[in-house]
Order: sequence, then structure tokens, then C-alpha cells
Amino acid sequence: MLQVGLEHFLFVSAILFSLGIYGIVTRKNAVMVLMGVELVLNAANINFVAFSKFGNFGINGQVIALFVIVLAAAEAAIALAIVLNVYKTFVNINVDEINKLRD
Amino acid sequence: MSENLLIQLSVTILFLPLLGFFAVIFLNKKIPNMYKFELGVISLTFIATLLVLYGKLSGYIDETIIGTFNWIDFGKVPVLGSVTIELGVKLDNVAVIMLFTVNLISMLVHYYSVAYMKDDIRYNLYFAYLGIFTFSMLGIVITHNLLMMYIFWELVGLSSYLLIGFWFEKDSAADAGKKAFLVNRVGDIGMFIGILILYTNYHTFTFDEIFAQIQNGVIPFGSSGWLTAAGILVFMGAVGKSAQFPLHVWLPDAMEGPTPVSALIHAATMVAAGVYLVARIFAMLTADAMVFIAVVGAITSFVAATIAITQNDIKKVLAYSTVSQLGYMVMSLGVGAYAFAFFHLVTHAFFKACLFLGSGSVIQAMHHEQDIREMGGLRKKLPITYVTFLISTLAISGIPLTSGFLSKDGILAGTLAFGDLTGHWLIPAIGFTVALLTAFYMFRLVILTFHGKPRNKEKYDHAHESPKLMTVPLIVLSTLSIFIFYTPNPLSPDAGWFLGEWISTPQTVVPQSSAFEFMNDGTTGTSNEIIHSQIYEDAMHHAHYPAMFLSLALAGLGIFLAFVFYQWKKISADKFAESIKPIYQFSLNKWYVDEIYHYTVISGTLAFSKILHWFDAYIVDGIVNGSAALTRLISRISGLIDTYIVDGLVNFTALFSGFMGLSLRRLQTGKVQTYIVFVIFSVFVLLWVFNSI
Amino acid sequence: MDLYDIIFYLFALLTLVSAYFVVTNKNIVHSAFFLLFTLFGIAGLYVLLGADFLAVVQIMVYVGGILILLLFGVMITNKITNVSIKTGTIHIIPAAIVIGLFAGALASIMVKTQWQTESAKIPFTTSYALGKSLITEYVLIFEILGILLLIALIGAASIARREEKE
Amino acid sequence: MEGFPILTLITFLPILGMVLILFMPSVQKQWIKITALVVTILQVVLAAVLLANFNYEAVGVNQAETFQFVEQFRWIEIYGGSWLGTIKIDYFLGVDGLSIPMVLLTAIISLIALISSWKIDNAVKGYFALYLLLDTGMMGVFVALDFFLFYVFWELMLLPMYFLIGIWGGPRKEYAAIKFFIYTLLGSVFMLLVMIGLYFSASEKLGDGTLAHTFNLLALMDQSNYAPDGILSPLNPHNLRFIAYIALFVGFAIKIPMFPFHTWLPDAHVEAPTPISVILAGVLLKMGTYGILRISFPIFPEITRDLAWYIGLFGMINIIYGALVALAQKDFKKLIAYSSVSHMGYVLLGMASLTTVGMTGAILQMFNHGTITAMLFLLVGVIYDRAHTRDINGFGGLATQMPAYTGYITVAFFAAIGLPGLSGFISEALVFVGAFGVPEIRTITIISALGILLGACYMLWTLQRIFFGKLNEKWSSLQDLDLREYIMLVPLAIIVLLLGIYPSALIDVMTSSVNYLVEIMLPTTTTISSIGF
Repeated sequence: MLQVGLEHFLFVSAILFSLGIYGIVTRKNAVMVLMGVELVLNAANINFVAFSKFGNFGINGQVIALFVIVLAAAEAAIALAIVLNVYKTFVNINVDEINKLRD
Repeated sequence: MSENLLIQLSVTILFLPLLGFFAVIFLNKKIPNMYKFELGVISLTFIATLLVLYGKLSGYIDETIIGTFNWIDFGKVPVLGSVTIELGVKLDNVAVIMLFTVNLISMLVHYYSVAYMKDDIRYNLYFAYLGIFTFSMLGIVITHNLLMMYIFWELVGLSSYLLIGFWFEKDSAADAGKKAFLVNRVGDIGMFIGILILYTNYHTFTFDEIFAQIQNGVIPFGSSGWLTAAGILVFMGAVGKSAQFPLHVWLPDAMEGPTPVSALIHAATMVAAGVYLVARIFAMLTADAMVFIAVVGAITSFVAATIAITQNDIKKVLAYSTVSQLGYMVMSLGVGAYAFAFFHLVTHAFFKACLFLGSGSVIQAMHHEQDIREMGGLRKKLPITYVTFLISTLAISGIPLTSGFLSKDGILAGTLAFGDLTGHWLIPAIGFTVALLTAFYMFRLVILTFHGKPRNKEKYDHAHESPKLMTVPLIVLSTLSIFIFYTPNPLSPDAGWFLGEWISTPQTVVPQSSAFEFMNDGTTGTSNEIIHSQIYEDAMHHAHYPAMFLSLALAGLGIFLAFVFYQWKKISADKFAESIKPIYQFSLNKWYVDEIYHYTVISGTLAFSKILHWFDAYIVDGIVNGSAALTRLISRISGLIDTYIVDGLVNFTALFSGFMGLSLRRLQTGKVQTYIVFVIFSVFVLLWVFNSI
Repeated sequence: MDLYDIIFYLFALLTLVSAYFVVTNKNIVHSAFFLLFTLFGIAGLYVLLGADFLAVVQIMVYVGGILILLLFGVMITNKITNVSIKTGTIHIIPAAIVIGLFAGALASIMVKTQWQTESAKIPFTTSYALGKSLITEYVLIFEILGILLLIALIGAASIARREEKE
Repeated sequence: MEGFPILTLITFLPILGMVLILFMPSVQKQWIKITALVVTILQVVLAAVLLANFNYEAVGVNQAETFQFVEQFRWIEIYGGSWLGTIKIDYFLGVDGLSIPMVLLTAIISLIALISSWKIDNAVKGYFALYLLLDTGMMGVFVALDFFLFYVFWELMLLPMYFLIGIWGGPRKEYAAIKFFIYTLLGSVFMLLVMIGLYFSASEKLGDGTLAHTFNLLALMDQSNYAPDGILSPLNPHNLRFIAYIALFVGFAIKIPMFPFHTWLPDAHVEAPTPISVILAGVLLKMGTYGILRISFPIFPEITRDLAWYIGLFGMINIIYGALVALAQKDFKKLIAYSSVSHMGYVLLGMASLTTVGMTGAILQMFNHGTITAMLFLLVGVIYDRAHTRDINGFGGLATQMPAYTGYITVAFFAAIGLPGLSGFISEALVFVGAFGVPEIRTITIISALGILLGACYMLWTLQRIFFGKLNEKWSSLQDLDLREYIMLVPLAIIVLLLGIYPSALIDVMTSSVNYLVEIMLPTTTTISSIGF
């Protein structure tokens, strides 16, 4: 049981994923939401790499993870730019007050 | 002259007046004296006609010259093989004599009109119309087939229409032209159907080919009844054109046209075309058809004569006399006196043309006064007109030494022989009665116009004899009413060249069973081909002298009565008329035929057309519009359904959702985070539901 | 339980605990720093999974790039001088319940599932293999990603610069 | 001529002109008109070339190899799944003796009506563009030998007509345009149904030996091409050919227009501008009867034989009814419209005879009616231009004021009532001769002959009311014909006169085809006595 196998990594990833979601859901600050997203992405990455190792997919999982990292970087850049813009418009970046969708 | 030359000449004669017509129509605006071209053309035509007449009678007196060409070729028709429609020219003695008559009178009328019409605003056009009339009439004369006959038949109808309505500013003239055309069309439909029957059975329009096939025993639709019907139907055309009862009503009205036109078309030539047509189809007439034709002719001549007695318009009297004489000719054909019918056609053409042109001279002298009650004593003022008029009147009354005596006597003899042979005595009875009436009304006309004292002094004083251009035609025509041009014997035409050499009755081709018995040649017993059989010949011979004396006596009586009433005034005509007022009125109002037509056929047709118009506008179109309206109604109903039921359902759904939405609105915070919570929860629920956990 | 396992548990613990603090800490700057540890932990896990190159990339890109970026964002938007650096949270309790349930479900799936595993054939050094496959098998995606990055770069710049035009 | 796509050219030349016009600025009215004129003149020239190179012996009708100027290539070929099979539509043009008179007629009438359009002054560009489109549609109908193509042209003509009436028409133009459109569309729907039915019932051997359904009219005429179980197959004992025939006939009858489907015609005519009336009467009505001759007759010979009596009956009703209703009209144009109804009845009667003479008469009547009625509508347009009224009773005595005009209208009227020497007579006479020869419709023919009389009644009465009598002072300023009007009337008058005197000029063109058509329409056992003439 304590012998580390695939399940362990997956378990860590699952918890990390849930924490990321929790962060996205509960935090008001847009930057904090972004951090939650990063957590979720990393959780996924762990899965990729883990499956890559234990599932005999060769190097492919790692390549995908690499791509995800790149995507995350791009996403972070864009997201922050948006956050800046939102901030200029609403003078805050608290997502619960930016509820134009409701109307 | 060779046959070919004759054919070519006759075709030239046919088309020369047409050339005149087109030339004048298109150039009359540019060249004021264009009518002279037409005069030249008609003179040329006449010269050519003389050549043809001479060539035919000198070289080919017993032959028939035929020239044809293919007009329409239908190629190789299934089942029937080759089908073509031929047009062609047939020159027999009848045709060339007719050709001569038509062209002579036409030319005389042309010259006469130069003077008569000289102040008319459409002077050139008038001559153009005369040109197309001459063309159409010549076409009828020289055709060798029924289709071409029909074509020119209609064309003379057109020219008659144009000329009657020549003064179209007058409503009465326009009306008369229309009436003439339409009444003629009624007859033409019958004729056309008759032609259709013949063509359907014989696949040819040519007279001689049809006769040949009948002779070979081919009967339309296998029944001699159809042969009778075909004969009567084709005769219908003649009923229209020759103004036979009951289609005679257009001719008196046609007097609205210029008087020279009345002379040419409505007295001498066109109206005689009907007689000419019957003469052309004479060989195929069955006994029944002949009786029918004779009866129609007899009725016509009687009706018209009774009307003519009471008319006061100089042209109307002449018009009814024309109708009556045409009835004579038709009757004559009906009783089998073919040669005399044609003879009368020719003689009548001359003296009636003379009478009409004479009346034109009178009318012009009287400044377009046509009522004979306003005339009187004109013989001093118009000596030439009077003399020529009198000669023609004597001719039409059948007084010896005139041509009319010869032809009329022959016809009466024919009716008598017919009555003798078949027992139809009514026909000679009518024939003789009409002879009496004719003499009476014609002399009434002469006396009232030329004798006695002038009744309208003012007009009388201004009257003067017509110019030479008008009197010369009168003299020519009245001269032609003398017997010597037709026979050396003033009492019997039989020995003369006209009947003795030129005209011979065609052989009948009708099967023995449907022809008159007396038409069988007694000499051979089996042959059924000679209508001019010995029996008939003998009967005619027997009838000749009785008929002559009887008709002379009756004509004399008629003339005497006319003098009694109008010259010597022994009996007052007015009082006599008063005493038989109903009969007088009946005659004066032309037997009320026009009124009957007006209130039955014409009003009926117009009313029916109005009803149909209503039917079309409200029922037929109503159905269309109704279906459109119905479609609209349905669409409106479905629109309502759509608005209130379907849309109502939708709205209810919307309302319901709105309500639900209101209640669920709390869930819809507009915050992405809340939604994510729901998503996550849903995923959990799904996982749980699918039992994966 | 050998060394490998121990190291795994350490890194896993580091990752999860600091991740927990990332999402729960009220101070946004603190959160950012906890994120740093999370990322380190994950990098460690990568090493344990034989993905050495990836671990390095993780540290360089995430720690060296993204995290710095985030911090910048935090600082710019909060105008550090006058605005509280702390941020509030919203409906923690329902979220916690739901996500707890979800986490449980997810974890139980991960654990209970009978994964088909095979012995790994990961090469000892992955950089060579990675590099090769990037320019052979994945060259298209590689190129697209390059373009994507470029677009992101330009896009981010343009979005952020918009204020000056107004 | 070999290989030169003259039919394509004659059909699509107007479209080319239309494109040219569309590229012109709309203020250049004169150039737009000239372009359209040049196009239609070229079309007439092409039609003349067509006639000059036409082989009078070739029969056509259902023999692909004896059609002339044929252009055939695959237009659309899609594999439509197992149920549809290969959908194969040919671009298939060709002419034979039945269609060449119509092609000539279309070219001539298009030119004449275009000259008559010269005075159109509002929205010139749109008018002439639509006009040329209409021209293509009409020409296409007469040269198409593929049912689908035929249908396309048939519909193509509908739309410009709708706009031409609806935009440039009279006071009630919307009503008339809609009525025309919906009525004709209704007919088209019937045609479409039959077309599809035929398509699925028949198939043609392709070049590679496989069978494919076909729209090829000539293939549809060949009974051996039908599958034994097709719904419109003659081999199928439970086929629906009878119903299909009626539906198709109704589709065409609306266009003729046959009683009781005729009521769109007076409305459309009254509201349409003069040139469009000319087109409508001159060409469009002929499409109905042409369709019957080209499609209904050879594809359904056995049903045609059964129903010939009814066709003749409707012809008779058209003749008599149209004439009687015309008699009651007060609007000059409406009168002419109803006279069209009457005259198209002769076409039906002639076709019902199923004899060479009758059918020749019918086709000739189609041509003659086209020219004569075109002339009549032009003349009505002339008087309407000047007096702005068409009330027959409001005129009077115009003959003194406008002698040349009166002359031309007299020619047209007399041609219409079948005066010998003018073209109307020949066709009517041939129709009667042909129809009378068939025992079954003999009675009908005799009754129809009354139409000759009634026609004369309304025409002469109208002539009298408008032109004779004293001149109504109101009209003493009316001008007689001008040069443009002469240009459009004189050619028609010449044609009318020429065909009246020498009808063989046109009859010879069609005899071979008509004879062949009659032959394939014959029942297998025929003797002279049973066919009559």
C-alpha cells in the first residue's frame, strides 16, 4: 500500500485538482482565480507524466505536459492582461462583482 | 391563243385590279390623282377580258381549260398518303361570260364614279376599294375549286363591307356595312361546313374531281342525305351572298353605300355570285336539295316583291327588286332551268346596273334626295337618264324585245315544266305572281320619279342632266338590254348563240335514286347523267308558249295597274293603302324581319354574352379569387391558431419558464464561480448516478 | 518503503499542503509564495517520474515566469500603497462541501480503478528523446505553439496597452 | 453550321445582353436600350440563319438523330444514393419542325416588343435587364429537349414576367402580377410532379451500359425505356399515367389559357405595359400548347387518343365562350385578351384532331395568333398612349383623325377574324378541315364554326364603335402613327399578309415533323375510314 505506484500520483493529482477548483470557486480576486487554474493545470500535468511512465507511452506524455506548460504560460500572460483591463474598467478585480452576465 | 396563254391572261386579269388596289392604297397620300392608275388598270383588265372571251369562244368553245398549282403540300401524311391543296383556274364558257360581265360593269362603274364621287374626301381610296372588289369578284368567277371560291367569297364580303361603310361618318352606313358582313358570315359558316363535308369525303376541293367521285358512286358518309345536306349547306353561302330569305335583310341596308357601289356590287355582280356558286355546284345537287333551293328562291322573290311595292326610297325599291330577281334566279336553278338562270344573271346584271346608275343620276340631280315622293316629272330634266331607265324597266318587267323578256320567260317556263313534272305547282304560281308585282312596282317607280308633276319644285328646278361620264355607261348598259345581243329571235332565246352555243346545262352526277326521275335520260334508261333530259326538254317546250303569254299578260296587267294608280290616279293609292292597312304596314315594315332578328338573335346573343361576362367575372374568376380568399382565410385562421394556440403554448412555456426562472434565478448569479460549483456538483451527481464511485 | 517512497511522500505533502495554503490564505502575496512551493513539489514529483527535463522546465517556466507574472499582476492591481493586500472569499461552505465530495469521488476513482500498468521504458535522459520528438513527430504542434505564444505575446501587449489609446 | 452552338447562342444571347446592361450606369438610358435592341436584332438574324440551314426533311419529334442543331452534354450528374440512383440532367437543345416556328416567333416578337418598349422611361435598366432575361426563358422553352431543362426555362420566364407586370404595369398591377404568378406557379407544380414521376419510371442506357433515370424527353417518349413497375410506366397495369396526363395538361392549360383557367389572362393583359402584353399574347400563351405538343402528346400517346374528344371540347368552349365574353367587354385591351382565349381554342381543336391537317393548322395558328395579337396589342398601346383611356364606347370617328392607324387595325382585326388573304384564315381553315375529318369531334367542330361568326361580331362592332361615326371632338388632337410605330407594325403586317397568301412558307417547315408526330400518335390498327382526314 505504501509502495508508491501510479495510484499515488493520481491521488495527489486528484487532490491538487480539487484544491485548484476550490481556489477558482472561492476566491474573489482574479489573480487568485488564476492561481487556481495553474493548480488545475499542474494536476493534469502530473497525470500526463504519470501515465507516461506507468502506461508505457514512452516520451509522449512528457511532450504533452511540456505543451501544457507552454500553454499555461501563454494563458497566464493573456489572463493577466485581461485582469489589468478589467481592473481599469471596474476599478477592482473581484470576480463576484463583475457579474454583467447576470443582466 | 393557246390554253396556257388563256390561263395566264386570266390570272393577269385577276391580279391587275389587286395591283391597282395596293398602288392606290399606298400612294394615295402622295399622289393626288392616283385614282387614274386604277382607271387605267381596270381598262387594261377589260381589254384582256375581251381577249380571253374571244380566245375562249373562238377556239375552245366546247372545252374547259383548267390550270392549277399546288398551294399547300402536306407531304406524306400517315394513312392517307400525299395530301395537297390545289388552287386553280377553270375557264369554261360560263366563267368567261361572267368574267366579261363583271369587268364590263366594273369598268363602267369606275368611269361613272369619276364623276359621281368627284367631291369626296376619300376619292382615291374609293377607287382602291373598287379595285379590290373587282379582284375578289374575278377570283370567284375563275376559280376551279371550292376553297378558292370561299376565299374570294369572303374577300368580296370584305370589299362590300368597306364600300357600304365608305361614308363611315354616318352611323347608318357603318351599321349597314357591319350588318352585311355579319349576315353574310352566317351563310358562310353553312357554306364552310358544306365544303368541309365534301373535303372530308373526297379529299379535294376541286369541283370536277368531286363530281367525278360522286359519279363513281362515292357518297358522303355513305348516305345520300349527306349529299343533300352538303348541297344545301354550300347553298347557304349563296343564301347569304345573294340575299335570299331569310338572310336578305342586309341588302336593302347596303344601299347606304355610294350608288355606283350599289350598282356594281349589290345589284349586278357580287349578289349574283351566290347564283354563280349554285350554278357551279349544280351537278351535285340532289332532288331534295333542288326543291329546297327552289322553295327558298320562290319565297325570296315573293317576299321581296311584296316589300318593294310599298317602299318610297328609290334605292330601296331597286334593292328589293334585286332581291326578288335573285330569288328568281335561285328558283330557276332549283327547278333545273340552269341555262336560263345564268342567262337571267347576265341580263339582270346589265339592266339592274343600268337602273342603279340611273337612280344615281337622279339622286345627284336631286341633290341627294332619295325619296320618290319628292320627285316627279324628271323626264324633261333628265332625258337620257329617263330613256335608259325606261328601257331597263321594260327589261326587268319582261316586255318583248328586251333581254329580260327572254330570260324571265325561260325561267317561268322552267317553273311551269317543273310543276308539271313534279307536282310542285306552288313554285310557278309564285313565279307568275312575282312577274305581276315586278311590273307593277317598277312602273310605280318610273311614274313617280319621271312622270307627273314635280312635287318638290325647288329641287326640281335645280336638277340637271348628268355629265357624259355618267350617261355613257347608262347608254351602254341599256343597249345591252336589247335582245339582239343574245339571240336573233326576239321571242325565243333557244336558237341564239348565248343559249344555243355558249351555255349548256351540266350533267348531273347524283345517283339515280336521289335525283329527280325526270332527269333520267329516257333514251338510255340506265344512264343517270343528263339533267337536261328529253323529258325535261319536252316539258320546257310545252311550257314555253303558255308561260310567255301568261307572263306577258301579267306584266301588262302590272304596268296597267301602275298607271291606274299613279299616272292617271283613277284609284288613290293612299286610300287603297288605308283600306288594307295591316297588309300595307306589314309590307312597308319589310315583314318585320329586322325587328324579329333584333329582338331574338341579336338581343339574345348580346344578353347571353353579358350573362357569360358576368359568369366569367364573378363565377369563374370568383372561384379563382375565392380560392385565393379561402387560402387567405385559412392562413388567417392558422395565423390566429398560431398567435393564440401555438404561440400561446409558447408564451405559456415562456411564462412557465419565466416563473421557474424567477425561482431559479437565485441560482443564476452571473458569477462564473457559482456555475463552476454547479458543474462540479453535476459531475459528482453523474458519477454517483452511473455508479462509478 | 524505500527512499523513493519517502521522497515521494515528502514531495506530495509539500505540494498538497502548500496548495491548500494557496487556496485558503487570505493574503494574496502569501498565496503566491505558497504556490511557489507547490510548483517545487510538483517539479519533485516529475523527477520521481523520470521526467528530469520537464522538472527543470517546470521550475524555470512556472517559478521563473508565471509566478513572477502573477506577482506583478497582484502588485499592479492592488496598488500596493493603499489597498489591502488581503482578498475575500465567497460562499466557502457550499463550495467546500461540493468540492470535498468531488475530491473524494475523484480520489476514490483514481484509487479504485484497476490501471493497466506496464514497466516503463523511459530513457534515462529524456532531453534527447524529447527534443527529437518535438522536431519530428510533434513538429506541427510545436510550430503552432510557437505561433500561439507569439499571438499571446502580441495579444497580451495589445490588451494591456489599450488604456493609452483612450 | 456543324459544331457551331447556334441554339445556345440564340438562347443565351439575351442573358449576355442583360449582363452588359447590368454593368452600365443606369443613367445611360439610350445605351441600355440600344444594347437590348442589338441583342434582339442579332437574335432575329440567328433565327433566320437557323431557318436557312434547316433541313425540311428531318423529322425530329422523338428521334434524337433527326433533331437539328443539337447540342447535348451532361449538365448535372450526381450519385444520389441507392434510392435515387445517378441523377443525370442533360443540357440538351435541338429543334425540329414543331419548334422552329416558335423559335422564329419568339425572336420576331421579342424584337417588335422591344421597339415598343422604347418609350419606357422609369427604371430603364431594370426593365431591359428583366426583359432580356424573359427572352432567354422563352427561347429556352422552345429549344430544350430535356424535361428538367425545359422546366428550368419555364420557371426562368416566370420571374421577370412577374416583375415586369408588377413594376411597370397599370393601376392594379400588383393584383394582376400576383394572380399571374400564382396561377402559373400552380401549373408548374403539376408539371414538376409529373416530371419527377416520369423520371423515376423511365431510365436510359448510359454510355457505359448502366441504366440511369433520365429527364431526356426523347428517352421518355420511348416506351421501352420504362421500368415495368414505374408508377408512370405503360407496362405497369396499375400505372397513374392517366392522372399524370391530366395534371400535366392542367399545367399547360393554365398557360394557354384554357377555360376555366383563363381568368388571369385579362387581368394580366390589362395591367401589363404594352410590350409585355405583346410578349404575353405573342409568345407566352404558345408555350402551353407547345408543351402539350412536345411533351404530353408523344409521351402519353394512348391517353391523348382517349382524351382527344375532351381536348376538342375545351377548344370549342374556349372558342365560343371567349368570343361571347369578348362581345360584352368595354375595355379595348380586355376585349383583345378574351379574343386571345377564343383564338387559342382553335389551337386546341386542331391538336385534338390528331391529324396532319389539323395539327399543322394548330401550329400555324400558334404562329399566326402570335403575330396578329401582337399587332392588336401594339395598336391598343398606341391609342392608349395618346388618349389614356381604353373605353371602347368613349371613342368614335377616329378613322377620320387617324387613317393610317385605322388601316393597320383593320388589317389586324380582319386577320383575327379569319379573312382569307390574311394569315388567320389559313390556320383556322386548316384546323376546321382537320378536325371535321375526325368523326368523334365532328359535332364539336361544327359548333366551333360559330366562333367565326362571333369573332366577326365583336371585332366589327369594336371597329365601328371606335373608328366610325362622327369624330368625337375630344379626340381631334390625336396624332396618327409615327415612325417608330410604323417600324413595329409594318413587319407584322407583312408577315400576316405573306402567310395569308403563301402559307407554304411556314407549312413546309413543319410537315415532316407533324406527319411523323401524327404517325406515332396513331393507334396500331388504323384504316382510312376510322381516321377520316
